[in-house]
This record gives sequence, structure tokens and C-alpha cells, in this order.
Amino acid sequence: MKKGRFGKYGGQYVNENLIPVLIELEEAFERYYPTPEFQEEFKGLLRDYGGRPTPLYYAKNFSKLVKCKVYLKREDLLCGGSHKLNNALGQALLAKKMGKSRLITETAAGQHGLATVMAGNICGLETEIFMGVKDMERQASNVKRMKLLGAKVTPVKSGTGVLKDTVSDTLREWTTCSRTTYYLMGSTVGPHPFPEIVATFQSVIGMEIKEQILEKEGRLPDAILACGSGGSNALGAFRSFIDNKGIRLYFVEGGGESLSADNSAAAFQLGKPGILQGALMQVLQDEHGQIKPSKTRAAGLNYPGRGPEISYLCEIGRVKACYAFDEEVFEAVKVMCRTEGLIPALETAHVIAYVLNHKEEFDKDEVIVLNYSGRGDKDLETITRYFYGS
Amino acid sequence: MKKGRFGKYGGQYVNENLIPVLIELEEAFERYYPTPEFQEEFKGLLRDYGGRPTPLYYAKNFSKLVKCKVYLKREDLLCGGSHKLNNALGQALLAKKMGKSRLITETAAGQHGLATVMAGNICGLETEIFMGVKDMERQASNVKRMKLLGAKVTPVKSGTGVLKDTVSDTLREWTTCSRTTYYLMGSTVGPHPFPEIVATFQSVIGMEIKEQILEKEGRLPDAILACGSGGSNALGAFRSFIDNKGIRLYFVEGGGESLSADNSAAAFQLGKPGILQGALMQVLQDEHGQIKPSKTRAAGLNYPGRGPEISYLCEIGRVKACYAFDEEVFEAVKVMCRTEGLIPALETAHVIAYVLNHKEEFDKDEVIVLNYSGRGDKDLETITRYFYGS
Amino acid sequence: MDLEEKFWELRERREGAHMPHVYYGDPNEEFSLKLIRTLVENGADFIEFGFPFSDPTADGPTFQAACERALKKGMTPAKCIQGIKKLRRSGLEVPLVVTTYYNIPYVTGIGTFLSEIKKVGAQAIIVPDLPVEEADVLLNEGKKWGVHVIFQAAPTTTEDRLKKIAGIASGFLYVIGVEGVTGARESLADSTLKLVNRVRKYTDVPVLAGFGISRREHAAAVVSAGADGAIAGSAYAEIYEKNLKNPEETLPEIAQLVKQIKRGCVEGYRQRLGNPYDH
Amino acid sequence: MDLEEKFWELRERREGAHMPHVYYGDPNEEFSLKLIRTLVENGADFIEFGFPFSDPTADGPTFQAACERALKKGMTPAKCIQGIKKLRRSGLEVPLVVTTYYNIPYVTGIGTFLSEIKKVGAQAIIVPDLPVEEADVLLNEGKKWGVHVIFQAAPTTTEDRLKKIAGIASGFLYVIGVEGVTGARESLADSTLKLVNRVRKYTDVPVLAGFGISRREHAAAVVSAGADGAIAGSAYAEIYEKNLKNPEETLPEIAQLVKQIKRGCVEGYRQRLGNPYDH
Ligand SMILES: Cc1ncc(COP(=O)(O)O)c(C=O)c1O
Ligand SMILES: Cc1ncc(COP(=O)(O)O)c(C=O)c1O
Repeated sequence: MKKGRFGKYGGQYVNENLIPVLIELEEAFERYYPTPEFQEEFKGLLRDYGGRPTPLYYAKNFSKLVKCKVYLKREDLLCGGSHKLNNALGQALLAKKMGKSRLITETAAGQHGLATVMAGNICGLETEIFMGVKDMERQASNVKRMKLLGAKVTPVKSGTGVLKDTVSDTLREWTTCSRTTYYLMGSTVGPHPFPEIVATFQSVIGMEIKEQILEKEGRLPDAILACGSGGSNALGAFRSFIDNKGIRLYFVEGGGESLSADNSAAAFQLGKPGILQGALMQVLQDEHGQIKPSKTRAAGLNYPGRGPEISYLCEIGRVKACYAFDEEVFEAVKVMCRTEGLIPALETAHVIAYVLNHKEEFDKDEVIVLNYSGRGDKDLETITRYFYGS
Repeated sequence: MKKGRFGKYGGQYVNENLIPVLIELEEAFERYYPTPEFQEEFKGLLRDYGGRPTPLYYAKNFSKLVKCKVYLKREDLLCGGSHKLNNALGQALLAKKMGKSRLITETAAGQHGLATVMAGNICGLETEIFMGVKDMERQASNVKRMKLLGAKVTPVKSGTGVLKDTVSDTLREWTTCSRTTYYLMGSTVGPHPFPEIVATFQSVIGMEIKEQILEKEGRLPDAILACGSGGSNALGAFRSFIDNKGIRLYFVEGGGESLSADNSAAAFQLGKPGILQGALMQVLQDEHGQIKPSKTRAAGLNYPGRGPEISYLCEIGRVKACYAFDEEVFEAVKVMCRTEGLIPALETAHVIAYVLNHKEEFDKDEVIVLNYSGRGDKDLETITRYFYGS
Repeated sequence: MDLEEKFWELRERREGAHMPHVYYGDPNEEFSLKLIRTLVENGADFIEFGFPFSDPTADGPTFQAACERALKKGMTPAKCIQGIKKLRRSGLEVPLVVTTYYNIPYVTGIGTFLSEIKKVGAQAIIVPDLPVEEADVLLNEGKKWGVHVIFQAAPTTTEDRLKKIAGIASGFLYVIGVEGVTGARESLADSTLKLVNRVRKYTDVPVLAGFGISRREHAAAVVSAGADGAIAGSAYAEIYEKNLKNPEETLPEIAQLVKQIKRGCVEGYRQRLGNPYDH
Repeated sequence: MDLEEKFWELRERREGAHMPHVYYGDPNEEFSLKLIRTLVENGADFIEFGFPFSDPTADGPTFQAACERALKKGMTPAKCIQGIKKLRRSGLEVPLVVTTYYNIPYVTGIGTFLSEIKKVGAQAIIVPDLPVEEADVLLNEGKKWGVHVIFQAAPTTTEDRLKKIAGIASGFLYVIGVEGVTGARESLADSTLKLVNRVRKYTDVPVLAGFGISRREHAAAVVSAGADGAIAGSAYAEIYEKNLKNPEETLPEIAQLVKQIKRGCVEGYRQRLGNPYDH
């Protein structure tokens, strides 16, 4: 496969100004990442700052409902409350090695923005976060967190004020300052080498799953499931298992209200290949090639594109593309609360909902792993408003 | 030392109705706790559900400010966001072994209530949480979390609607239902055997510190510092080191606004020995023996009593009793945010403030450990209102 | 008059004893003095004289509020002691039993506290948060100063401990009728009756039953079941707390209730005399 | 008229070229048609005919808003093609350069798209999010259909890549003057001038400089520094967007500006002829 490509997906579809910095980035990643110094610093921070390894938890009560053995890979316990820090720490270290003095990024749920400013502070880098005005309202508490940590949070009003518009604005900003500034991409999207870099930093998830499940069960799991939009937590969990064809992989995207027009974020159901924000990938778009806004209650899944690698893996059938509707997702939150005492992020609740509503796909002797990508603190308002109306 | 006593402190000062259940509890703890089955289940849950061991993080940027080597024991990364789960899981398991069907407890910051309903759900026990009306306002987000997890949250209006009143009400409730219901005490306070049970379950913190610091530094630390009111996180951190007289131990309580009348929670500075809610301990009280309400912005430190064991250790000089004022505490939050990207709980920020304001007590060759008891998500509103006014 | 003497007198009169429980200073001192006199004039044989405490963990909402009001008005242990003195000076003769939580005598010093209440004319002390296991100091000082230390037995108390409590009981034994805290209750728990009988196996010391007694029939029931009398407290407070501005106006109603409950104590005693389980 | 021919003609006339950039359909089709005619009548030598795209990542706020307005009004690639057809039918002769983001031709099929724009009379295409590394298909199809593929060079472009870009440049080379996105700017970055000179080392293909040009002096400066012309876009949109209800009213002002900028192009060219760095 050509470098930067996953099948036909991927590439570097950005304006000329950014190409040199992408080449510089690719070189820097290849130079620094494999060195023992980088590995030691990265792994040290993941362990001591981030709290890795995160546990693989056998959810006994939840398993009873599903009628098979369900393990949760507890990325919610990672510092910051989601898997995002794996990537943010890795890239912030890389930015420091490259001599950049500033990080910029975009965020939707705020989880990635939070992870970025945390990593920035650790590495002594300034941080500016672009966030859609609508998301700033929906995820107000994460805005407070980012500001408190010292990030500049810049509201993005263009478009509909959600993630897609914010990525565009961050790319624009990067065009003006790429010599000094590092764009810390938040998911396995964007131009090469971002999808590869992000997946590599996230792949620690799957490596741990492998070791942990072997220790607990003496065998590999029958299936691994993850939610996603760009695909970073999913690829992080899947990468160690892709060659092992016997292991079923499920990718659950945001179904939104319904699969009817403009009420969904289910790009694998409703989209087609297209170029958005630097890469060829599966994208929600109209028949003319205009990108459609996505819709889901989970801010972190509210992106019309699927990263190149997950697009490819779903296209070739290695990963099954699934979805869950908002209503099912809220019910899944409640089930996880009551059975295991855990409030999942709305994003994470998609994978829980899928399992609860497709029990028949899992045999009673099977062992399955849900990548539990984040905790629901950021969604607390939304969830309580949904259930109690205030 | 007499069982249930730490020097003169401790005891079982409760009404006759509760004595039999306390005896039953002591017997059950002595019977079940040492068994391999209990240990395995407890440690398994702490590891896979809770996320233990929590990291010991060398805070490089923060250390530069303090001018000695500062490690943070990251209890904020424990599931639920504070050290409280160590104890809640242990006692919930014990309650289950004792055949109780229901947990009751009181909470101030909401952290212990949260930990209790989590543990309750895991163990299949009903949960009722008593919470002062004032604390329910101040810690509204934790109330939402507890309700979402299925706990019944009962407002306590008596007294001034804070922790002290809530403990009394929970004791009263327990008097009516001790045959079926377990009172899951949240700190190292209350009648024997609670202080011993809670400290035992929390002592995992210090055992891990010992192992981790030996691995990282090849030696034991020069000092360990913890915040506290009842003392559970402090004793958890200290217990492994008490016999090692060369290690300085610091206990930081809530100084509140000032040490002048009724503006503080600094019981070691302003209180004297007395009997409150089941035990003889250091207590804020007037000259007639009426208990005084405490005052601090940190809900979790807002208790007029210091548990028997920490009262004793401070009395004999093994632990140094210190305090930090509210204003210093908010500044400390900011420093930790900026240097290490971490938002501490207001309780935890007391120990950070103490270190920042007493640098001269720590030599530049020294290695010190701050027990980082919890994250600040629950205090986000209070903190941002303090700094930004809204 | 000492407790033994009083119980002797009541036995002579074939009456169960009635001890009302009052938190002194609620809502103010003068009212408390009048209340106590009213209670005694209308049938109270003993007075349980409560020293208000900030955190009365064995008390229900009625008495919590009573303590809070009294403390807000500036009530102190010293003023309580003065209150007893006033009552004695004004000729009150019934035995006075001081009730308070352990921190109050603890900060004064147990011996000092007991000597002071003794000096002004109290005969006994109840400390609801002090089980026998913690009571060595209080017992010693009580003996030294001649103050009875009254212990409680509860429905949850095991046979072993009941024996122990009965063994050191002096003055009388306080039987807590319910698993719960103080407070008037509609129906009298079965457990009160059972517990009175259980206690009887181990001691001849008089037994007073309390918690949840608010009516004549309650008193009659516990006394006929073997208790030597009944204690009621929150039931009285519930009357005057409805008119805190002019609590004196409620004294006639309180007088009625104390008469009723005392009547219950008498009836119960007479029933018991015809009762084969009586010894 | 093809690009070469146009540049030949301009050289003959000793003029720098001016290419205004317009997003078609903003705020509606008729206005765009009038705007383009106005621009051409007042000095535009080429028209950069933008197909609006939902996510124009190389465009600044002015053109983002332009795309958004056009799309909201229902603009589609098919209508854009019809627009070109209308312009040609009405006699417009200047070369037309289509600009759009890669997804638009991609979903239609690159070949189909190029054949269609060629058929209606466009001469070239600019795809701002398609660097040379990704351009094989577009280049092949461009050759096949006779559509120039215009590449861009930027201040950040390294020497190696500049050589490569210059090597495959056809029609003209688009020099991006600033590290940034489209949008009128007050002062013309030094970097534009430097980059024009850097490019000149590697190619004789005409060079048009764009991004940030909004005044006569800007145009004069880049052309005198060696560019063959200047591109301006947001500067025009900024005029009519102030009066979106009646954008036609702003056409005189736009006419003035295009005249000015064209004059700058001419002046710059004449200066350059006396310039020792000119080759
Ligand atoms: C908790 C959580 N899970 C999942 C996602 C989706 O991102 P990705 O597809 O990159 O894993 C997000 C994004 O914000 C998130 O916050
Ligand atoms: C984060 C945190 N730290 C410390 C404390 C104080 O409790 P303790 O003294 O039992 O450690 C609390 C209590 O709620 C807390 O939430």
C-alpha cells in the first residue's frame, strides 16, 4: 500500500502551504518515535501521568444482561477521562522535539482539547483550542476546564459551529503559523501522516487488551467493539488484532435520531468516499459533493467523515460498520449506570447500546471486549436533562 | 493500646441500639477481611474496576517551583475521581458478606456518596445517601451522578445542612434499620470499628507508595503530605510509614477564611478533644462542649472532627498538623493547572498550597510525596466562579 | 428524695411511675421551669432534665429542634445546673434525672460535672451515647458522688449484654422500646413489651420504658407488661412547639396529657397485679 | 482564447495580467454573471471562476461566507457549468479558470468533470487542496481533455518541491503570497516578492501572484517583482457583501477597484522592464 494510503483512502489533500510541514512532520515522527528516548518518555508519561495500563474489567453484572462474557477496556480511567490523552501526549512530545512552541487543535466534546492542553502544559507548550460555538455551549464544563488549565479557547462561528467547521478553521490557522505551531490532530483523520501518527499512539490500547485478556482468559477475545467517528479509539483497540481474522471487529457510529436525511452521523450507512479536510475517506455528502453536517447527541461522534484506515477496514469487510440511535444510547447509559456503577460518555454509550440491542450476535461462550472510551462527566447535563427534564 | 483506641482517642460512643451491630461488624471484619477469598475479590475489584495501582507521578514542572523532588500519588485517577472508592468497595463487599441488603451513608463533597453507590451497584446492594441541603447545592453535579447511578439521595435539613448534621442523621437512620442495613462510613471517623476498617481499606495507598518510590528513587521519601478532615486519605498514605520515624508526615486541614472564630475547619489549631458522633477525637467546640460548625470552601474538609487515629498521631507529634487558607488553596489550584495540567479537588489543593507556601521546609535534595486525593471536576463551578466571577 | 424511695412510695400506692423528658431552655428558661412544675403538679413522678447538646444523635427531629432552639437562646450546662437549683429552691421534690450527651460532662470533667449536678439536687444521670463498655469513668465518679448512672437496653441488645447491663444497673434501667431514636409514635412497638419481659429475667431494679410513648394506652401497656413506669418526652414538646411565641398557653393541654399518661401508668400497674407474669 | 494566447497578448501590450476570483452564485447567479462582466469590462484579463464548496479550507472568512451564501441559495456544480456556458454565449472571451476543492470533481469523476468544464469553455482548473503529490489523475485527465492544471507555490514550499511544481506547471503558476488563506490584507507580505523571485529561477511559465492583494500598489509590487500578473478575490467580495440585498449597486465601486488593480498590474510590468532582476 502506498505510504499514507489505506486502500484508496487517505492522502494529503491540503493547500500547498501545509505540504512542507506535513513532510517535516512525517520525517520527525519517523526519526523520533522509534528511539528509546522517545519511547521511554512517552511510555513513562502514559504510565505515571496518564495512568496506563488502564484496566480490563470483567463486567459481571452487565454480562448477565448480554448473556456472554463482556470485558470493558477502561479508557475512561485515563487521565482526563477518555482515550484522547494517549494521542495528545505522544504528539505534544513530538512537537517539542520538532522545536515548535505552540499547539493548536480543534475539539468537539472537549475531551481532545482537554487532553491537548494537559499535554501542552506538561511539555511547556502554549495551547490554543478551536471549538464550535454550539459545542462550547453543549460542553460548557469542558470549556471551563480548558480555560482553567490555561488554554486559549477560540470560538468558531463559521458553518454550523460544530466539529467539521472547527477542523477547517484550525487548518486555516495552521496555514498561517506552521513554522512555529503544531496542529495536534485529535483523531485518525486529516492529511497523512496524521491518521498514522494518531493510530500509532492509540495502539497502546489494543496491545494492553491482548496482554490482559490472555492473562485473564488464556485466549484472545471473540470480538472487539468500539465507537467512533474519526476512528482513533477504535483503531487503537483494533490494530493489534487486525491480522487475526478470527476476531470480529465492530465499529459503532452515531445513528443520531434516525437514518433519514440530516438526522444522523452514520457515514458508513449514508455516506460515500470523498475528500474532506485533507484526506479521502467515507464522508456524509450530497450528490454534488457538498459535505453534509452530521447529527448526533454525542458531540465526539458528530463528524461527517470516517478516517482513512477505518474507512478501508470497513470497505474490505474486516470491520463491521454498525450504528446506534440517540434514544438507544441514553438507555444504554442508564443500563451501565445501574449494572456497573459507571456513567459512560455518550460516545462510549453507543457501543454499549449496540451490544444490548444485538445480543443475538454474541454466543454465550464468547468473550467480547468493549472499548470503554470515556466517562460521562462531560455529558452529565445532557443526560440528566434527557431523563429528568432538568 | 486498647482495641478501638488510639491513645485516648476512639471508642464507641453511640446509643445502645447500635452497639450490637458494631460488635457484629467488628467480628465480620475480623472474620472476612483476612481470608484469601475476600482479599482476592477486593484486590481484583480495586485493580480492574478501580484502576489500581494508581500512578506515582514525578511532577517535574511543579517540582521546579518547590525546589525539591515532588511526587504525586494519583488517587484522582481512581474510578470516581478520588480515594474514596478504596474504602467503599471494601465495605460494600463486607456488607454483602454480612448479608445486608442496603447501604446507607452520608456525603459532603459527594465523592464518598458516589463511591458508595458505585460499590453498591457492583455488589447488588441498594443505596441511600444522606446529604446536607447546602452541600447538595454546592456539589450539584455529584448529586446528579449519584441519582443517575440509582442512589436515593435524601436531603438533610437539620442543623446547618452540612456534613456534621448529615452524619448525625445517618446514625439516626441506622438506629432504625441496622439489622438489614450497612452504614458505609466515609472516613476514619465514627465509632470503633469504623476508623480501623476505613484506614485498613485505604492503606493500599501507602503500600503502593512504598513500592513505587523504591522502584523510582531506590529509597523511601523524606516526607509525605496529605490533606484531610476525618483522615482517611492521609492515614491510607501514612500507615506504611508510621514506624519509620525518619519520614516526616504532614496533615493539612482546612484553614477556611482565617483562624478567627467560626471561619475555619482547622480543628487541630482551634479544637480540643471531645466526643462527637461515636468517637473521642479532636473536635471544634465551644467552652461548654457544644460542637461548632466548621467552615471551609472544600466540602470534603468541612467537618469539625479529626478521626481518632490522626488525632492521636498529631498529639504525639508523629504527624505534623498544618492548614491552608481558602485563598491559598484557590491559588494552588491554578498553579497545579498550569504546571502539570491537572485540576485538583479543593481538598487536595490544600496540600498543594501548603507545600507552595512552606518551601523552606523542604530541602533541595529531598524527595516528597503529596497524596493527590482527588480531581477537581466536582469543584469546577466553584473554582471558575472564584477566578472569573461566573 | 432518692430514686429508691420514690419507687418504694409508688409501689405502696400501687402506681406505675411516669417520667417526662424535657430539654431545658426550650424555648426559654422560664417556660422550662413552668413546664416542669406543670408536669409534676399533674402527675410526673420523676423529671428527666435534658441538657441540650448540639448533636443529639439519639434524638429524633422534635428533640433535635428543641436542642437547637435552646442553644440558640444561649443555654449552657451552667445555666442548666442553675435551673435545677431554682427548681429545688422553689420546692420541687421529685427526683431529677439529668440527661446529656457525653461530650458535655467530658469537657467539664466527669467528676466535676457529677458533683455539680449532685450539689444542686439531681439524683441520676443518663448519657445516651455512653454504652456500658465505655462507662468505667462515669460509673466510678457516679459512685464517688452518689449519682446513679442509668443505662439503657434496646431491642437489639443481645442476651449477654443485657445480663451485663442489668448487672450494673442502679436507680433504674431505661428500656428503649424501639429500634430508632426519640419521638412520639402512633402505635407502641411490640418490641417494647418483649424487651421489658427480657429485662425482667435479669434484674429487680425498676425498669422504665421510653421512646415512642405518647398516650395513656402506651403507658398502660408497658407497665402492665412489667415495666415500673413509662417515659415520655417528644409528646410534650410536640404540644408547645406548635405555639413557640406563647408556649405558656399550651400548658393546660400538656397538663391534660401528663395526667392521661400517669393514669395509664397507674392502670397498667393495677392490671399487672392481676397478671400471672408479674413477680 | 487559451491561456498562452492571452499571456502573449498581454506581453505584447506590456501589461501584467489581472485575474479576479469570484465564487459563482454569491449571493445569486444573476449577480455573479453581472459581476464577471463588470470585472472583464473594467480590466480583468482572466476570470477565476469558483465553484462553491461546503468546506473551503484554503479560504478566509470572506470567501467562506461567499460559499455558504451560494450553497444556501442552491448553487450546484451543474449550475456553475451552466453559468460558464451562459457567459460564453453572451460573448465573454477572456480565459476562464475553474477553481474548486477536490471533492467536487472527485464525486463527479475527474474526467467527466474536466470534459464538462472544457465543453462549456473553461481553459484551466485550480484545486487548492490538491498538491502535486496527489495530482496524477487530474494531470492525466487534464492532458486528455486539454484543461490546464494550475498548481500553487507557497512561501513554505521547499526548493525541491518548487522545482518539481515548476517542472509540471502548465498554463501558469499560482504563487500564494502569504502563509495563510485567501482574504484581502492591508500590506503585501514581503514573502510574496521573495517567492516570485524564487519561482522565477525554475520556470518560464507565467506566474500569477495571489492571496492578500487588494490594492493597486499590491498588484504593482508583485508584478514589478517578477510576476506576470496578480490575482484578487476577497477584495471584490468585501465590496458587494456590504450590500447583499442590492449587490448590483456596488458594481460601480467594484469597477473602480478592478481598474485600479489592473492599472497596478500594468505599472508593475512597465517598472519591471526597467528592472535589472527581470529576465
Ligand atoms: C469519549 C469519546 N469516545 C469516542 C470519541 C470519538 O473519537 P474517535 O473516533 O477518534 O475515537 C470521542 C471524541 O471526542 C470521545 O470523547
Ligand atoms: C478529594 C478529597 N480529598 C480529601 C477528602 C477528605 O476526606 P478524608 O479526610 O477522609 O481523606 C475528601 C472528602 O470528601 C475528598 O473528596
